Amino acid sequence: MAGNALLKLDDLKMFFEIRTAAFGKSSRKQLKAVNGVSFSIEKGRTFGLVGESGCGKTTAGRTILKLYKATGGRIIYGGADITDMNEKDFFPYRRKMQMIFQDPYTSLDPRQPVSEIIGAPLSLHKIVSNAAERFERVRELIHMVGLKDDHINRYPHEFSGGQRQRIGIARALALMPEFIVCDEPISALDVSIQAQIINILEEFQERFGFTYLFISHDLSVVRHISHGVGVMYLGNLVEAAPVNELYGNVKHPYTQSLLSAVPIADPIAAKGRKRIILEGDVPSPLDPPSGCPFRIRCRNASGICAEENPGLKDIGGGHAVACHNMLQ
Amino acid sequence: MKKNTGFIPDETYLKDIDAAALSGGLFEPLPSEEKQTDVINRPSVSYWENARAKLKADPLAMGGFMIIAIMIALAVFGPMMRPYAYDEQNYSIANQTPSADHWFGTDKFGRDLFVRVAYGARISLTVGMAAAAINMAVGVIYGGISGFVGGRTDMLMMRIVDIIMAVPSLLYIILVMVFLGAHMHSIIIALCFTYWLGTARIVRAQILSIKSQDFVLAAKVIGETDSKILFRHLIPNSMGPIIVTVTFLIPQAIFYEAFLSFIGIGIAVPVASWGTLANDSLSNMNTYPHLMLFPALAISLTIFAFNFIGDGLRDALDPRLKR
Amino acid sequence: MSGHLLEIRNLRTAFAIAGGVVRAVRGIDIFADKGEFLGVVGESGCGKSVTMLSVMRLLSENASVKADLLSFDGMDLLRQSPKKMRMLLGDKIGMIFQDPMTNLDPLYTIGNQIMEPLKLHRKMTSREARKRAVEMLDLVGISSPEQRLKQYPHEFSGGMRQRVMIAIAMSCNPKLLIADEPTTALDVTIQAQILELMKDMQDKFATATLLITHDLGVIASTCSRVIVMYGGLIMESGSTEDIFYRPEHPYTIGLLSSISDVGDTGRKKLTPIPGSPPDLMNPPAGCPFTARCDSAMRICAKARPQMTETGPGSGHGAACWLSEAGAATGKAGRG
Amino acid sequence: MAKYILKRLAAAGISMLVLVTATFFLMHAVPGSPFSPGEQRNVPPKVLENLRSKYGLDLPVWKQYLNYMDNLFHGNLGYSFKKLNYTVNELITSGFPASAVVGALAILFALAVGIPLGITSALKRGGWMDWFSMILATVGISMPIFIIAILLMFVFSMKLQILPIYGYGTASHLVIPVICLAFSPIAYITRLMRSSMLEVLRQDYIRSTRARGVPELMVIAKHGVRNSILPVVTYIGPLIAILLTGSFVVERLFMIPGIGRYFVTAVSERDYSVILGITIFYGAFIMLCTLLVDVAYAIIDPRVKFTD
Repeated sequence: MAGNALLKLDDLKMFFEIRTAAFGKSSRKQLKAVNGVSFSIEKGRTFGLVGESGCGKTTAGRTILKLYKATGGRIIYGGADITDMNEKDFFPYRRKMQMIFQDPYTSLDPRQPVSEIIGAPLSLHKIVSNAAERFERVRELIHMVGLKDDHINRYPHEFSGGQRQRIGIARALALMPEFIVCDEPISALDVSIQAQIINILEEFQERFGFTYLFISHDLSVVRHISHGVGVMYLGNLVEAAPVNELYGNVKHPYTQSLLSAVPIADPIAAKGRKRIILEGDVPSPLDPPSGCPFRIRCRNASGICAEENPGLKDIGGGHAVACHNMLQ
Repeated sequence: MKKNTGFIPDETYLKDIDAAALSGGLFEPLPSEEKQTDVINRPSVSYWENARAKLKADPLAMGGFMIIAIMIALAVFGPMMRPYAYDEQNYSIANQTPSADHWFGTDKFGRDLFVRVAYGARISLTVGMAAAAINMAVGVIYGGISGFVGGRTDMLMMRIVDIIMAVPSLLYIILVMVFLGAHMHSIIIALCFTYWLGTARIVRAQILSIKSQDFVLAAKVIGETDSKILFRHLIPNSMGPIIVTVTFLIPQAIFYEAFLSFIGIGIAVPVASWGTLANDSLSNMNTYPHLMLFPALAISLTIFAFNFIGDGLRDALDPRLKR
Repeated sequence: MSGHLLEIRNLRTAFAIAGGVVRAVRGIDIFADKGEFLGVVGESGCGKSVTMLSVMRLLSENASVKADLLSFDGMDLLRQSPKKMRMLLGDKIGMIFQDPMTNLDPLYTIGNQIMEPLKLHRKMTSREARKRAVEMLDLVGISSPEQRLKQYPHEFSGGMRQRVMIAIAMSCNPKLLIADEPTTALDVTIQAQILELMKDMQDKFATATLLITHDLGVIASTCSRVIVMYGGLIMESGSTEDIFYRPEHPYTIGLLSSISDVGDTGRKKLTPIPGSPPDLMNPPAGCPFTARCDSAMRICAKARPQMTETGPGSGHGAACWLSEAGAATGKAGRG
Repeated sequence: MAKYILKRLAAAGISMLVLVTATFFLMHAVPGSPFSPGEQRNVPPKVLENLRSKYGLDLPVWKQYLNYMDNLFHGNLGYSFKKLNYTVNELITSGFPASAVVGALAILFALAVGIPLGITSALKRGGWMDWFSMILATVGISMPIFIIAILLMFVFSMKLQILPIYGYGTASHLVIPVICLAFSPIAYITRLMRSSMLEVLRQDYIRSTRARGVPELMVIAKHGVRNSILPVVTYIGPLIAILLTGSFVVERLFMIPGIGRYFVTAVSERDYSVILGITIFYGAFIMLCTLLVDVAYAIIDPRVKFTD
């Protein structure tokens, strides 16, 4: 996975201070949303980050875009360390690094028409010099995502979920970035609409050479769209590999059970398949287990698992696993 | 399902087309121009246009606006319409019932009640609007800073609000009135002491909830600065609830003025306020109920009207827009 | 009346809302047999949940429900008094809903809520009901059930609450279990647990299960028969194999080719269905899928096709003018 | 639990300190001290001087403040400046019973009327009951209490003459004051209960409960009412403050020998020590009530847990 990495995370940590809002006593706790995550993404590639809710994948995406201030570790973008850059120095990077959000209903300002939502980044980064140019560019952009001229002056609430998500994509596209964090861009949409969005994303990658960090809980979609995949559990990256290696040669017991739990739309294959059903729930990230975060639900857990966090180790072929007793 | 049968007519549709029609090219492919998808037929409306339309369609709110317009007219032109001054005493015409000369009758000093009620409207509306305006300004700035800055500043600022709010605001108002004496401006100042607390809390809650929405993150991602986010996103989105809150502040202020004047620590005689007029009428209410009627009607109608406007605005400015 | 456990004929449900009428269900026929696992699949707003709520009379007052026949277990539901209808619910018909976080009353203990239908339908004493409640919690895999009975919903995780919901629904041993998107709000690993539990319950109690979902993957791994809905109508129905391997309706075909499969390798291009679903406030006159259909014909925009079986007694049918036209021209050709 | 209450008491202590300090200095900053020659023209200056030294008014303000705080900690609110033989404590103890009886009856009456009215109007939404209670609620919110009081007095005491005009002592004396005091709280509670009930009826667990075949009456009574009453419980705190406002009018108008009447008299007579004392008493009393209400809420709602 080395080579010309556009983005490189080195032991990224993002902890939140939580004041538990219990009646009476307020106690401070650290929520280790992202607890030492390292991976890199090559230019023009898609890295899929999967995991269940609360595993820290969204936080990781937001920390990369400096929406949160990283607690520790380094974020290297295009060779430059952007971790501690102030907002002013980071401004040129804003143009290169964009984001597509999960919820098409809250990610567009309800008081602004489409022309303003898509036009704002154009003016802000001085991509257009006057109003006419700006209008022309907005029109081009909404055509690119399959909307019509008639939609330019409408407000977000007049659109369906799929259409709104396309507006969100057009906003990210406006700056012609190099890198886009796609934070669960399809999970709020209906199945028939999901494919529309996936296709748009893929088409733009081919046309403009975009690099994606694709965050999702849907392992099928991630397999479809990604070149490399990382699996997160309780703030830790437990397994990372090129896509076919990960799906074809699973090493971590969590990835294995996650994969076997995905429902597949093929009745015969579904019946023939052996499912590994995990016991219990994900522990609270406020109170994670000692050692390996997965050990409580792991069938292979042994004494050492409670003592130390295995940490991600390269096992060759770009495949890295964090497990003391990895699968054979 | 008997209950609702007939209430909604059934949909009518063609299930079969008769065989003769089959030859008419019905099984030709449908050209893509005739496929209507992704088309929005409804006219485009912004939030504010939508709110205005909803408000116009609300008869109670419109009625409220009319009453307020009448009250404002009464306050501005009322005293000029009659040839009497509000404090002009004339014992020969004391305690008259309404007549052509004295539309609302006269009080025990022979002062014209219509003129006095009109003067009362001046005081009440001034107090209401001034107190609401000042408190909105203070509340929006305080709450806005607290919510926007967040962190320790927010905690400290809200602690202060909690401490003041733990005591009923009436106590503070009365204390300030005792300190400043019975004047109109002291009522406004007294109200300003504690009145903005509620507004500040609402504004803060609004800002916090909007701040957590994804479109604010999206604005950060494209590189908008904090002040730009505040003016382009946070303020426009929290305007609705702020307007509603302020609308409800006006009748409350009018109530407090009347209340303080009624218990004798608001506006001092001979200046006429609706509260003092009501208080004056008490002594011979049994014989001259009209002295009570007009000021009472004026206060109640005004507060009513503002409440109706507030309710209408709340519905019209509901952020949950219909899709 | 009919040999089916549940039979619905020509069900139409409409809602009066500000600004018009939403026709959520526009004339559908569904049946379910004893002990079968039936899936109803469709996207949001297709009318799949409204269908079941209509039959159970659980809709709000602005709904109008009409049908030619509604029967359950030999009873004509159209003629039942509200009281009789109520006595069926929770006893012979159990229901589970989508969001386990909001479907339990936060102010009462889990025990209280499990015992409620038992006391009501089975006339059990508190002691009997508690015993049964403990059994049920144990059955759905909740450890130390005696203590858990005394806890409140907020002390349970999402997956655990959905288990509790299943325990409540199954406590009176119903003949039909209706599960409305029971796993949509849950994580994949928890979803697998719940589906496993539902299959387990069906084996144990021989309950007919009607699973409403938008997820074809969930259908494939659980159901034996599937109904595909779109725009308030049934597009296609048949055995799970028929639907997944021999789909007839362009909508079903489109749906299947727009999903990516975890078993697929590499980037094969997905084929999305263009456009958006119809607005049921103003539903199209003909087939609701016309505007998004590649093979749409002029007639599709004008008249609604009827459900046509692929072969006599095949149990697999589609409501599409292509199928009807095929049948018609086929006949014409032969004649 | 104990820790929570202690914490709340500490917070209340801070609020009280602010109130006492603000009130004290405000009252001492008012031009013209109570025993200055300007105020008491017919009393010889020598006597005034004696009085001032008796009440400690000749000391510097900060010393007076410390003395006052010292007394306050011993539960002593000092002497009235106008009713010279009374202590503020005596005034409060003599006024409290009447105020408490009228106030408590008003709260009970408001809850007893407002809750059922809110429930029925939510259940029969759009029906005539809903219409009626919404009009009542708007009237109750819009009509100032003194107007309601005068109206009721005019109709029932003067015209119909079935109830006494004013006074305190028998049950019939209480009818109009209690109705007056409860009027606007009824309006608030009705509105609150209605909207909260409508909100609860939309919740998933209500549909779930119906889907279990639970009879509608039980759905409403067991699940609906208990959930929707929670906001009403939180309203009881502010309600007490609203009653305070009302009590000033009602006690004055109907000659009820309560604290409110003493307070209004003290305000108009500028009896600073009484104003100060009663303000402190009100503040402490209301904060105590709010605390009790919050504790009660936590007992009703299992989601709220005390951590200690």
